[in-house]
Parts: sequence; C-alpha cells; structure tokens
Amino acid sequence: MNTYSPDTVVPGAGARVQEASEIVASNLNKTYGAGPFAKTVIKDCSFTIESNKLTVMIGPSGCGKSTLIQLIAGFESADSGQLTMNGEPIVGPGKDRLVLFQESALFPWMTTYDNIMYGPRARGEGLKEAAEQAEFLLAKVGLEAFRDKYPTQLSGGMQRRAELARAMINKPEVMILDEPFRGLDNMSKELMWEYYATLYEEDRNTNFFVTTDIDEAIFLADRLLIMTNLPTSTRTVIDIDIPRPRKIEDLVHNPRANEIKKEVMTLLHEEAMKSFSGGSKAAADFLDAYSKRAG
Amino acid sequence: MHDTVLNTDAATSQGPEVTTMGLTMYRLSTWLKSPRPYLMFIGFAIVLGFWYLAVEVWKLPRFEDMPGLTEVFGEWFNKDPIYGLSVYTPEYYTHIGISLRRIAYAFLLATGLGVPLGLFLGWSKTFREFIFPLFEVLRPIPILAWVPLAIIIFAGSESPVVFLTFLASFFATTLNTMLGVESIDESYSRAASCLGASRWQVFRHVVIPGAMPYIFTGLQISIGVAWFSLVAGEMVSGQFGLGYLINTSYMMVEYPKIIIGMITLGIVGFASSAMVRVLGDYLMQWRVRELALGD
Amino acid sequence: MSEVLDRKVVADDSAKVDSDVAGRAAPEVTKGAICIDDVVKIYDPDGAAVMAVDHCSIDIPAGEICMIVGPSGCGKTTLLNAIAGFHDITSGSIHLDGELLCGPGKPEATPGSDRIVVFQNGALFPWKTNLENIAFGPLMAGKLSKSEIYDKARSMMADAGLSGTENNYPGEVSSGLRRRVEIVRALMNDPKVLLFDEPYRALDSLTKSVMHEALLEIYYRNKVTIFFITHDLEEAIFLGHRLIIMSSRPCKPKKIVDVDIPHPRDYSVLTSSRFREIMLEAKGVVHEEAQKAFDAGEKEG
Amino acid sequence: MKQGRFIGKLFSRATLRGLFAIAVFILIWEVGARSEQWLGFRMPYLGLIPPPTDVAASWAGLIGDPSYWQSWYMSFLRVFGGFLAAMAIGIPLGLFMAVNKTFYGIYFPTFEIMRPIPPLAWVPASIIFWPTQELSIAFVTFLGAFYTIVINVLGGARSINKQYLQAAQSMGASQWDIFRRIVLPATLPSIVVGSAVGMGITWEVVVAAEMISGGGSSGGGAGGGLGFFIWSSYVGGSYEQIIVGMISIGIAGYFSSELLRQLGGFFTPWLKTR
Repeated sequence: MNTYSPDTVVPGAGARVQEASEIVASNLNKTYGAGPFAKTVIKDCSFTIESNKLTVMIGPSGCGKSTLIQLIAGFESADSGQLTMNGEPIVGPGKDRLVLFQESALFPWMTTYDNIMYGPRARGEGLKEAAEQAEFLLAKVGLEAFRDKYPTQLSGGMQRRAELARAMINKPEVMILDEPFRGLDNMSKELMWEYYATLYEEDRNTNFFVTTDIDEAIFLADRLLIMTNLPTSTRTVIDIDIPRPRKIEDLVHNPRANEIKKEVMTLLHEEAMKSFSGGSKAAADFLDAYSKRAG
Repeated sequence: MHDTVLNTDAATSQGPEVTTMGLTMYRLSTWLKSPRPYLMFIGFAIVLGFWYLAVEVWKLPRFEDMPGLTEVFGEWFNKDPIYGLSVYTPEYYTHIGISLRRIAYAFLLATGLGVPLGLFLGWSKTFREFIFPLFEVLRPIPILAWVPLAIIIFAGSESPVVFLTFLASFFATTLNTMLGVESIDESYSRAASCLGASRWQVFRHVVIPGAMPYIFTGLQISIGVAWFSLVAGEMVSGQFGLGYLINTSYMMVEYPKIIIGMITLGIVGFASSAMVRVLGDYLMQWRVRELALGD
Repeated sequence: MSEVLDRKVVADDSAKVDSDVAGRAAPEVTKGAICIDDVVKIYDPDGAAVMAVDHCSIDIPAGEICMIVGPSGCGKTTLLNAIAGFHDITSGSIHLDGELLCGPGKPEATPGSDRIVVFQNGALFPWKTNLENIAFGPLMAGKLSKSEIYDKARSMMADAGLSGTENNYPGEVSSGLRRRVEIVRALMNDPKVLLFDEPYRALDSLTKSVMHEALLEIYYRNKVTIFFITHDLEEAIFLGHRLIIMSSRPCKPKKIVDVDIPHPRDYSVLTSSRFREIMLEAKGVVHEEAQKAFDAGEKEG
Repeated sequence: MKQGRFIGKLFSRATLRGLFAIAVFILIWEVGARSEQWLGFRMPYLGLIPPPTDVAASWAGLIGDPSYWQSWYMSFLRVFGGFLAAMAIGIPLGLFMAVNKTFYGIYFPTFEIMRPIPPLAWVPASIIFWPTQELSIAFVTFLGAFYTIVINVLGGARSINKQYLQAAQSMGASQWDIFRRIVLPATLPSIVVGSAVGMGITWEVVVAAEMISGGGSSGGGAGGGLGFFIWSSYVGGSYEQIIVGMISIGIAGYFSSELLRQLGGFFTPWLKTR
C-alpha cells in the first residue's frame, strides 16, 4: 500500500488540508438474488482509495462497479468483508461521501440555484454562508446566467457542471463520481475532463471516479484501479505519474500515456477472455475485438 | 434503459437451467417467504371483520340496514336461496351471461372500429386534421349523458345498452391507438422506407406492430369503461344483466342480492381485463421477452 | 501488419482521395459517388429562420469512408436526412452517381434502398426477430422468393458472426450485437451508400472499439460508400479515408483531413505515430468548434 | 408577434379542416333529422333526433331560465365536492402507500379487489347507507375519482428515479426533507394526470347518479343537476333539451378539465421548459 505523501496537499485559499479521508475495502463480497438465481457481483474485492488523490476505477461495463459505489456510498451493505472510512466502518449514506451519478441526477423541479442549495437547505445548516458559497460556485462553473433555469433548459455539459457545484457546496470529504460524463459527446467530454481536473487540482480532495473510458481514466487518474469482470475484484493498480496540470494533448504526445494505454487494453482483454468462458454476451464482443488486437 | 440492458447481459446468459417452471416456483417461494401474503391476509381480515362486526354484532347506526357478511355469503352459496338468487340458481348465470354478451358485442365492435380508425388517425395527418376535431368535440360528453338519446334512437331495450357500452369503449380504444401510432419512434418508419418499404408496407410492418403496446393498454382501459357504462346502462334501462340485478334488488328490498351483484361484477370485470392482458402478452412476445430481461 | 506509414502531407481543402490511398486497391467500386453541391437548409419554426446547413459542398467518391466530424447539433444530421430523403433542402443539389436526388425542381429526395441509414439509437424493429429484421428489405422489394431471402439472410448473419441469434428479438441481445445486425440488415439490400448517424454514440468506449473493427471487417467484404457522422475524433480517424470537419451551426465544411493510413487497419493503428499526427492536426480545429458550441450552451441531440 | 402567430394558427389549414368536418357533421345531422320533412322519408336513426337548429333555438330559450343554470350549479357542486374529497383522501393515501411498505402490503390487495367494481354499482348500497340522497351521490362521485387518483399517485411515487433519492441521502437530507422536497414534487406530475382523468370520471358518475336517483325509483329530495335535466327532458318528451343538456355537460366537463390543466401547469412549472 502506498504511503501518504505530504506533497499532495496544496496550500492555498480554497484548499482544506484533510487529515485522512481514506477508504479501505477489504475482502468485500456481494451477491444478489438467491437460490438458482444467485448472482455474485463482487467477490473478495480489496482496494484503497487514498486520501487527497484522484483514484479512478476502470472495468468493462456491466461489471460490479456500480454496486461498489452503492456500497461505498452506504446505500447498500456488503454480505461480508470490511469497508471503512478513516478507520470507521461505513454504515448508511452520509454527506461525507457524496455521489455524482451516471447521467444527471439534478432535481428537475428545482432551478440551478435551488439544486445547488439543496444540500445545505436539507440539513438546515449555515444557510447564509451557503448562499454566498452558492454564488461563488455558480460563478466558478460559469452558470451565473443560468441560475434560474430548470435542468432541462441546460445543455448536457452545463448539467454536469451544475452537478459538480451541487456536490462541492457540501464540502464532502470524499467525492464519488459514477461515470459522470457518460452520454456527453466526445468533445464536450474532453472539455469536462479539463474542467474537472482543474477543479480537482485546486483543492486536491479525495476523489473516486468510475469509468469505462480508457482515455478518461489515464487523463484524470493519480491511481488507476483496474477491475476484473464479474464477479468483480481488483485486478491491478497502476500509479499514473504524468505530471499535472495535464493537457488533452498529453494523451497523444506523452509516450508514458501511450504505454499505460496499451497496458490497460491488454489487461481488459484478459478480463474479457475470462468472462467469455462464463458466457457473458457483452464479453463476447470484447473477446472478438481484443483477440484480434493482441495478435 | 441502455444501462440495464448491458448490466443484465451477464445475468440472463447464465444458462438454460433456469426454466419457466423453475422461475415460477422460485417466485412463489420468495413470495411466501416475504411478509406480503400475510399482510394481504391481514388486510382482508380487517375489511371483512369490520363488515361483520359493524353490521351483525355491534349493529352500528347506519349499518343496521346493510346486509351483513354472513347473510350475503349465506345467500350466495345457499341451495335454496331466500331471495331466489345464488350460485345454484340458473337466474344468477342468466344475469352474468347477458351482461357478458353485451360486453362482448360492444367490446368487439369498438375494437373492430376503434383500432383501424385510431391507426389511420395516427398514420395520416390529413385524415387526422379532418376527423380528430370532431372526435374531440364529442368526447367530453359523458357516455351516460347519451342514455336518453340512445333510447330514442334505438328500438328495444337491448341495443341502447350495447350502444352506450360500445361508445365508451370506442373512444378509449381509438384515442389510445392514435397515441400509440404517434409515439412510434420516427426512425422506425424512416428505416423501413430506407429499406424500400412502400407507404402501405410501412403501415403494415411498422405502424401496426409499433402501436401494439398502446393498443393493448387502450383495450385494457376500454374493457374497464365498458363495464362502467354497461352497469349504468343496465341500471337505467334494460332487462337482465348484473346492473339490472343490483338496481331491482334495491327496489324490491332484497339487499343481500345487491352485494352479490357487486362482488360478481368485480370478479367478472377483473377476469375480462386479465383476459385482454394475456392476449396482449401472447401477441407481443417480443415485449415479454424484452421485459423479462429487466427482472 | 506493416508499420511503414506513408507520410504524405495532406492539403487542407479539396483533397481528393484516390483509391490507392486505401492501400488495398478497391477499383471494383464504381457506384455510390455522392456529390453535394452548394446545399442550404433553413428551418423555419415560428417564423424565425434557423440556418442549419450553409452552402455546403462535398464530393464523395465511390467506395470512400467519409467521416463528417462536428459537435452535436451542428446540422450534420440535417445533411444526412437530406441525402436519405427524409426532408427537403432549401437550395443546392445532391447527386448520387450523376443522378439527381434532390435539387432544383425536386426539393426532396425519395427514400430508397440504395441509401440506407443506420440510426443513432438503432432502429431495428423490436417486434421482429433478428432474422426477420435482416430479411425485411428484400421481402419488401419482393424480387426474391421467401426461402432465398432467408437463406441469404442466414448466410450473411453467419459471415458477420451472428449465428445463433437468428430467432432472438433485438431487445434480447447485447447492444453491440444489435448494431451489427443493423448493419447487416442494411447490406442485405446491396446499397450504394450507407449513411451512419452517430451510430455508436450511446455505447461505452470499450464496446465502441469492438464495433469499429466489426464495421471495417464488413466494409472490406462489401465495399460501399460510407457517409459517417460522428463527434469522436478517434473513431473518425480510425475508420475514415477522409475527415470533413464541420463548423458548428450553421454547418459548413471547415477543414478536410485525409487519413493516409492504409487499409485494412486494426487497432495497432491507434497507437501509431501517423495516427497521432493526424489526431493533432484535426484536434485543434475540432476543439475550437466544440468550445464554440459549448459556450453557446447548445442543447444536445 | 405572438398575436400574429395566434391568428395564423386560427386560420391554419388544420383548423379549417377541423371546422369543415364539424360543419359537415352538423349538416348531415340537420338533413337527417329533417329528412321526413325535406326528403319525404325518414332516415334510419338520424330521423329520430331533433335537428341542430331546433336544439339551438331551445338552448336560446333556456339561457334566460334560472332553473337551467341551477342545474349547472348543482352538478358543479357535486362534481367538485366528490372530486375534492377524492383528492383530499386519495393523495395522502397514495403517498402513504408508496412510502410505507407494511401499509401497502395490508391495504393494496384489498384496494385492487374493490377496484374492478364499477362505481355505479355502489349506488343502491350507497343509498341504503347514507342518510340523504345528496350524500349518497357524493359518495359514489368520490369513489369514481378516488381509485384513479390513488393509482396515479402511487404509481408516480413508486417510479421516482432512485438516483434522486440517493443523491438527497448522500447530501445528508432527513427522511422528512426527502419526502417534502423530493417525493412530493416528483409525484406532482402524476397527481396532475390522475386528477385530470379523475375529473373526467367524476362527471360521468355525477351524470349517471343524477339520472339513476332522480329518474329512477326513489322520488327523494335530491333534484337538479344536468344529469337530472337530461332525464326529465326525456321523460317530459322535450327531446331538443336532451341534446342541450348533453352539450352543456360536455362544455362543463371540458372547462373543469381545462381548469385542472391550468392549475397543474402552475404547480409543475419545470415541465413546461421541455
């Protein structure tokens, strides 16, 4: 396990030095259904989300990544194994671990501003301060002009930015992002990567980001967790040592990025091979492609 | 939607050992293990118990005139009924049979006319522009307001009742069919015309099957409103039938028969809409199999 | 596979692809040349004229994979719909093999089985099995007997690795498989042109990459002209002979990039140096357009 | 600009076609109704109906008649009474069933078993039970809208996107806050739809109940209402008035639905932005 490195804490106005918001999962297991319909989704899964780092988890779609998020967020509990945050076991959802969902989970009946203010209002705490913070965040994500619009009036990219703001106002210790840019077109997606990376680099909180996109993973990650196909466990951890701030061009230019990309592709191919013998249809597609590629 | 399809890939391909029979047994056993059947039982017990106690034991004010639980069921299953109607008397089945016959005529007629009309309304814009406003003008008039007019126009006591029942079904069927056609994704008909289908072929191969789910939703609603209007029609005019039974029992002060009539109506009504549902599932195999994946 | 890549420098505009660029000569393709000449399309909702396509001219030689790249909602689909015959154009003309599809005196083309669209969200009929879907076009044309059609459909499915799914409904198979069925359905009709409207948009990037190779494989077997709309640059370069980068709203060709990587290609191309060069060349332009659209807050779709 | 568009729409091809079809319909009706007089033979069915011109004349005569407006008033009173009661009981019940699993388990099967019994079948039982006829009509009216509203509210509340609930939870919202700020607004569109459908059924039931109780057996106290108006016109043999009554109910029903639609739009402003 990597040790905590002090240089990840960046001093600055917005930066809050967080002591240790480290999530440790050890030997998690999760099975859905029972009897002949039992389906083991997570098996013997262990990993660490290190504090003040951006950990990206990548795996084929349909593997148990979303289930892992449900567990970490506390919406569901594991059948066995330990899941701790700062040494304390995780029971139930809490505002210290905030989830950003696939697609958008902005409340359609609230304006952008009300959406951002939802967290503080729901907890009824520090409303005055929160209102100021909301203004600040609106400006920061460039949505001042859209504060009184409903989510359906925003473009996909704007919705994601509003969602980032809605999460950040709660100052979570850990931010969990479940394929947050899925469904955006590639160009908006790349802009969102840069945007999100900048936000992260400003205060370097603990972030846990789940994706199926190799480029996205390499561009964003400090640490990359590669997951196996069903039942899910951790396959490999790669530390991504491309210096920050990164540029989209790095994905093309940087020889290290290319190396990592090849490595990740190979690993995912192997996973597809294994699950093919398990009979997954999605996996058959992967096998098809990656076997050609490997040759 | 997309996501669930991907996620269930692995689940559905687990193998052929999961048979329909096994599935049914498994569902039955989980149902029995869940609290649901017992809660349901409690629910029935509360209602029936209250009925029994309020009328026959406590004799609450206002309840004293009501027929009691044991009185109704005693009469219903009496070989020698006091008021001349029970499951052992042919008269009971005459009433059911006549109501069913009226429903069958009206429903079949409404389906036979309403489905084609709805399909054409949805398919041809010109046709819709001409006909639909007329439809919209007539629709807000409650079916029951047609009763006297129906009696004037149609001779005898049978056809007015069937006409009213038909009218209610017809509006529901036509409207839902039209909505169904309008809701078909445009790319289906575009794809068909790309593949060289003529306008008529598009109608046959895209419009009809595409609108099918809505047609069957419409037919479910249609059979419900058919019973609704049939009862009203039978109560106002008509000879025989369950609505007539309820009304005459009231006038003859044979109160238990009212409740028997009501319960019978509930059962027959439920059975007829279940039949429509089963027929729909049979005709839309593609949908059943698709939905099974989501389970 | 040869790592030696031609380093031909590409002119920005009016670059005409000769079939040799494709590495494997494909002279047998003689039909399917599209000529889009000065096309304008103005939508007129609520009286406020919205220009979707602005004096757009593109020449696509027969058998080329032509990638139309631009941000979402920039009017690329409008162009595709005009070629397919789903709606009219305001002015200009579109020819297919010298034959007028739409233009002066004929504002709207008629849809036909010579130009088949593969839709963004897939348009396999969910109420027909995969086999019935694939057999649909020839059945409509009614030139062959039913058994001939089904035999042909089965053998084409086998070629495309779809055996065993004939009697499944599209809703029952994986989304990747569905896309493949859709392409086979199009090819059954022996079309001159395939029109792709961001067909892989909803797929995640891993599945997407599989689809690209599958598409190329099918293309090598049945050479047709491909008009492919996308916003994914990697996809565009990997698949295309040529990229036409469009400006955002109104839609108009901004830059043309030739992809001189020989076909047949496989995924090693993605990490090759030539690929990266082309990527860089195109990226700047695309990024600029995307930023414009992003700032304007255009809705997706 | 906006007005111009409205006028444009008024004279658009679609509107003209619709008006044309309605005009043809009325013309056929007129000719059919007067066929005996004009053509010398009676057309089947149509020949038995009073012609539209007579209906219009009869209507014009009724406009000044306070008892005609009294019928409107009575029907509206019953419709809104029953409907508001159904809303007041149905919405909380539906929400509670959606939130509380035990209650749902106990009550829902009973609810489903009672639902297929048409509301009008309750009329005699209701007359026996309730002390006044007015109350029994109100009860049946209530029943008509009740089932639809409950089913819609329940369906709406149960189909809320799970992510909304989880997002709120992960931001530390309390159960009550989730109910108030997530469940309630997310269910509002279904409540609006359910109410609109319920309103339609309410009119059906009121008309029928008025006809059955007024025109039927017990010559009790409750009179009036548009349904009774139609029935008494039928009994009194003034057939034009039957059609006047039908059209009046159509108009009344249309306006009540329109009122609900407007109210619904006011309460769900975010739906308009799509």
